[in-house]
Amino acid sequence: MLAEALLVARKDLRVERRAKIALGQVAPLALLILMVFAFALDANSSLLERGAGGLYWLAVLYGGTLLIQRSFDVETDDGNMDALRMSGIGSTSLFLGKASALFVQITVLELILGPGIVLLYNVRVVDWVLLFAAATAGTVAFSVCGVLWGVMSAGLRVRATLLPLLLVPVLAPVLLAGSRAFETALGVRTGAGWTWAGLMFVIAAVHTAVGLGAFGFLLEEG
Amino acid sequence: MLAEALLVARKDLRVERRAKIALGQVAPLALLILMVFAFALDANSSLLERGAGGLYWLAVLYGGTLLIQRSFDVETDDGNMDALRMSGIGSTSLFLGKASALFVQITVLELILGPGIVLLYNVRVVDWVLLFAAATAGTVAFSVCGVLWGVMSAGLRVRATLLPLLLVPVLAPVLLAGSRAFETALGVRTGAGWTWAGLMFVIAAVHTAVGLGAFGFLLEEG
Amino acid sequence: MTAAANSGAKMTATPITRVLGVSALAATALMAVLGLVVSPPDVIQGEAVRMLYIHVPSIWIAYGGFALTSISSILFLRRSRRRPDQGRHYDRLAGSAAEVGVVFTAITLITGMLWGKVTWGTYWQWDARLTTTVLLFVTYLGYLALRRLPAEPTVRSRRAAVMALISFINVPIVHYSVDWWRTLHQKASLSVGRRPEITGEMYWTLLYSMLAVTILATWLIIHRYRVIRLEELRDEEGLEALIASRLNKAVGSH
Amino acid sequence: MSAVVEFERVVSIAGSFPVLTGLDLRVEQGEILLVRGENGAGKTSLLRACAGLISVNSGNASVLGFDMRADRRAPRRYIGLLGHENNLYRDLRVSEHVEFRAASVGAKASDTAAALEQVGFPQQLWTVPIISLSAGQRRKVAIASLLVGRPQLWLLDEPHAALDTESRKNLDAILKDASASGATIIFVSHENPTTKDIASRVVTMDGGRIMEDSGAG
Amino acid sequence: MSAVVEFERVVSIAGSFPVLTGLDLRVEQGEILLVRGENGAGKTSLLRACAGLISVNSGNASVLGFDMRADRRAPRRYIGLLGHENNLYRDLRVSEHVEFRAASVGAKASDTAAALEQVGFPQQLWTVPIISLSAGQRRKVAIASLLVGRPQLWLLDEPHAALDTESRKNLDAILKDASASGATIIFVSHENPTTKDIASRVVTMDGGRIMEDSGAG
Ligand code: HEM
Ligand SMILES: Nc1ncnc2c1ncn2[C@@H]1O[C@H](COP(=O)(O)OP(=O)(O)OP(=O)(O)O)[C@@H](O)[C@H]1O
Ligand SMILES: Nc1ncnc2c1ncn2[C@@H]1O[C@H](COP(=O)(O)OP(=O)(O)OP(=O)(O)O)[C@@H](O)[C@H]1O
Ligand SMILES: [Mg+2]
Ligand SMILES: [Mg+2]
Repeated sequence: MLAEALLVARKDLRVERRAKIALGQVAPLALLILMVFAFALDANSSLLERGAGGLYWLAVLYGGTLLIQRSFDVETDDGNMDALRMSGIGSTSLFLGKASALFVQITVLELILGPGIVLLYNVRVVDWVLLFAAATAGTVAFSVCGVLWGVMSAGLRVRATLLPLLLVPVLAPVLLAGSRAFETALGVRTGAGWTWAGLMFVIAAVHTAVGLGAFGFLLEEG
Repeated sequence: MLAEALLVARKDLRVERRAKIALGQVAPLALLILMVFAFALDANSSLLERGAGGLYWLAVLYGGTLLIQRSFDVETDDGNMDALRMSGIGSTSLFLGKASALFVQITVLELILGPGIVLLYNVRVVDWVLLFAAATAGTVAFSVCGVLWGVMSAGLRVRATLLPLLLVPVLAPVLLAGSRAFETALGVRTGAGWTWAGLMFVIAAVHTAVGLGAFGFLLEEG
Repeated sequence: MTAAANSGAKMTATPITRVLGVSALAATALMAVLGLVVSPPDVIQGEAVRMLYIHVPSIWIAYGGFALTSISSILFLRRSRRRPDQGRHYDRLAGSAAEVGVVFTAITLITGMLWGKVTWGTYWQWDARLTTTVLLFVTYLGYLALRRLPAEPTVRSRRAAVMALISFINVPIVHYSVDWWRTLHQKASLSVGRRPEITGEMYWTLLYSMLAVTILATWLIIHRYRVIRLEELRDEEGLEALIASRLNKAVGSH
Repeated sequence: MSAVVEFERVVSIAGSFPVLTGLDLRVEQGEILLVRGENGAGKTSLLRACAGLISVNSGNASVLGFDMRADRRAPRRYIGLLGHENNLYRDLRVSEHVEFRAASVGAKASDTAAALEQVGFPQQLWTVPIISLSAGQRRKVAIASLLVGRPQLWLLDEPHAALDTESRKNLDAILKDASASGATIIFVSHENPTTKDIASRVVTMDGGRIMEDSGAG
Repeated sequence: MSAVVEFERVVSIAGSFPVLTGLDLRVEQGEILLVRGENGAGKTSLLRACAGLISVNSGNASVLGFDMRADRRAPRRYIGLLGHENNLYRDLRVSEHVEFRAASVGAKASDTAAALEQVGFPQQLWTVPIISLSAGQRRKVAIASLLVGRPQLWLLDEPHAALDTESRKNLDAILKDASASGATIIFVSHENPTTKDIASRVVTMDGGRIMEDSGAG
């Protein structure tokens, strides 16, 4: 099962590498988003500094949604979903495989966004452990939910808009918790950072459980 | 020429209606985006109120990109772009037609976002004329740039990520100007609102001119 | 086929639902009288408290609707596991209950916002109760969007059922949000343990509104169910005709 | 129950349209069954029902001994399906793609080369991204992707489409081979005179069921 | 310069691959030219070069009297192209789609019904969304979408693929008709015995150029 999951993850990452996505496009896009926020929120005010934690997660949400979209565009293209259904790969492996590939890609995205935020918005990290814990939990939650809702909207028309519509309400609490945790980690708010990070872990765990249970079921057609 | 443009616009809007897009999906999505911003920026701080103008344009940018994406997904699907190239429809009509269809859709999006911002972010409009002028100029700029860069990325792989990558830098100035103009219109900033709105009109005009000139050229492949 | 069509035409209004409809109307009217005239203004909130009699029952009905959606979804999933053509009535029920739930959530949101304008001075506060309520609202809007997409009915129903189950998590969160987070939103004025400001009339009016809205919602759900069913029946009648015409044509040509 | 495919009065509904309207079919091991019929007759739907990709709404259906109404996913890994589409990851290179398909059905990655050679796919194109292949070349990659899995039941929807004359002959030989070593083949084709030769039996569909059957070959 | 297509030593490069390698071809008005050749020979590329969809890197090319190196868009509206893909808007209904295509080449919307009837598309499916059609039915919609434009030059890439026996005959009749009323037809097919009949001339491609030519019919 793990071998199969690895197979799927490797395939996904290879497709992305060939298409030169993560580094070539999503990374510059992420930086762009940071700049756009600066434009929207009037760069010279203190808004940016105080909102940095939230803007980080907004940018991850945006970039992550694109990566998730892409991950399922590849599968629905040319009827590939059929081949996936017909292959011997178990649905658990498929779920874990696609989620891990997304995890890797979203991590790359965050590795670019993080320093970007620090440099562009002029913030200082005061609690590295909290920062990493929250980032990890958030990334897991994003990948897992991404696969779950990606397959939910796969093969349906108008996925370009349907996927965000379904995904964002589920990820909104992650974004909220992540923003508050980051604000604590960045020192612009005192207090319950770890509670928020803990909430993120709970959300990630719940969605993983739901995903493992329901993925095979959702994969089926008619 | 106008008849042809109308033909294209009608076709686009009909496809969207059949796929039940605009109201069923983009509208709730717009609402969601507003919520997500509130989450990210810690709702009870004054960030939201002061940033409302910018957040409006960020939301339009996001929703608009999805609509633009969709508008060209339809064209690249099943090699449709070839048929478009081969048809007798002049590239000017094609450009104007697709841009008008987008204009209508983005307007619908804004008509939902606008009251949403007013209610949720607790802002008051102090200059309606400026608001409408800026909104109109921005919508034109978004539709026009959308078609221009949509066709630029059409038929290329990984459009899901390429389109925003190309589009966002071009629209960033519109977003910047729109945010400042709206801040004036919403009374959180005094001053150069009309200058910014004027800039938006200039940008819209420039891109329309470029689009009319270059669209036929960009439509071509190999 | 005409018989089916006739019974179909009747089906949105059987005697029982007509009675239900009339009583919903009467109950709502009485509720208005009780709420607007009989019950006294609140000591603190004044006349605005009358909003309470729609605001609170609506959300409870919405909770009920979403619960019904979840239960029907579970039943649908169990039934359709072996036989994809079975359990369609559970799917229809899930859909109609969610629609009614969304409508009543919207009513709570609207009354809440009006009330907020009166008592807090703004339509909206980013308070945990309010925020979770609107999140609940959009989540179920997404659910309805998924249901409305043009797709294979079995695929769509199954995905919608899974989504309904996941979405229900939001309901307890909305309910307990006032306990979990410090909120602006009222909980003291009406919490079960102590209710100093609530008088007997207010209490009974609230209970009565509850009943009236329940009747109204039941009637709406039954109606929506039947409309959806009629839509499907229309398809199915077409289906029988199609099978027949497919075979006729096929046999005829050989 | 030795039949590979056993369908009795199978009804299958897509949307609100009956794509199969009470179809009876029994296919024994080793047969090469040609399914004919006009456009919209339900041929693709039949293949998809055999693969368990569309549900059977009434009637009895078993494939490779598995009851399709109980668990339609069970027989899938013994089945190779080639639809109208090629199911290719366009961004991958040819060999990468076939290797992935091989690994995902549990075959050895080393079978890739053998399969690509067998379908006559030119070696200099093995490292080319699939997106730059011609229509026929893609079809060959798709066939090779099936071949690596050594399926017991082949379901082929117009497998000859887009292939050149030589590749068609080659494909026919592959199918004959597979059938000789015990696999069962059901394929759809509109090209009557040419493709009838390799079929051991021909059925004609119309209106979602089988109207003519040449009988076991 | 009365030839409809006149290619001289045409070289065309896609990516870094020469898809046409010095191709010579002259097609006169009213001809029905069958282009054969193995997979990857460059047939699709030839058709796309005729339509002006890929650029000519060297050599001389003129189509319908227009110089393709000067303005390759000029002849397009007199050309009907049917590629491997069908170019259909899947969310539209059949009649809506054909009407749009008709309007977009300046034909009357009322020609829609005639075209759909001519290709033998069943009337009860006219209001069905294209996404629920079978492969062959889609192909027919694509052909009808061409037909409404009454092109002077038809470029057809395996037009028979996915069509059933009767529709093939029907298509052949349509092509004969069109050619009789002055249109020129270039089509690709791998089904030699059947399709050779309607061709007035057959050329064989290999490696991006024409290797055999049966001569003017
Ligand atoms: C848009 C704004 C509002 C929303 C979305 C909202 C939402 C809700 C919800 C979901 C409940 C039901 C809680 C439960 O029992 O699970 C509720 C109850 C209630 N709301 Fe609101 N509300 C809003 C504004 C207000 C305002 C402005 C007031 C009055 C100042 C108010 C007073 C109450 C009261 C008294 C209850 C009953 C509390 C209880 O018995 O637990 N609400 N509201
Ligand atoms: N979701 C759907 N809704 C309505 N009709 C459908 C749907 N799916 C398929 N059909 C109809 O079912 C019929 C059978 O389709 P199928 O694809 O099985 O035909 P086929 O025999 O493979 O045809 P072809 O030779 O053209 O490939 C077609 O008439 C098609 O229009
Ligand atoms: N962008 C590209 N990069 C590299 N090679 C390409 C590219 N486009 C096409 N080719 C190659 O050009 C050759 C000719 O392709 P073309 O599609 O014209 O062939 P064809 O004769 O239509 O084949 P088929 O019968 O399979 O449809 C193929 O070998 C293909 O691999
Ligand atoms: Mg078919
Ligand atoms: Mg070709």
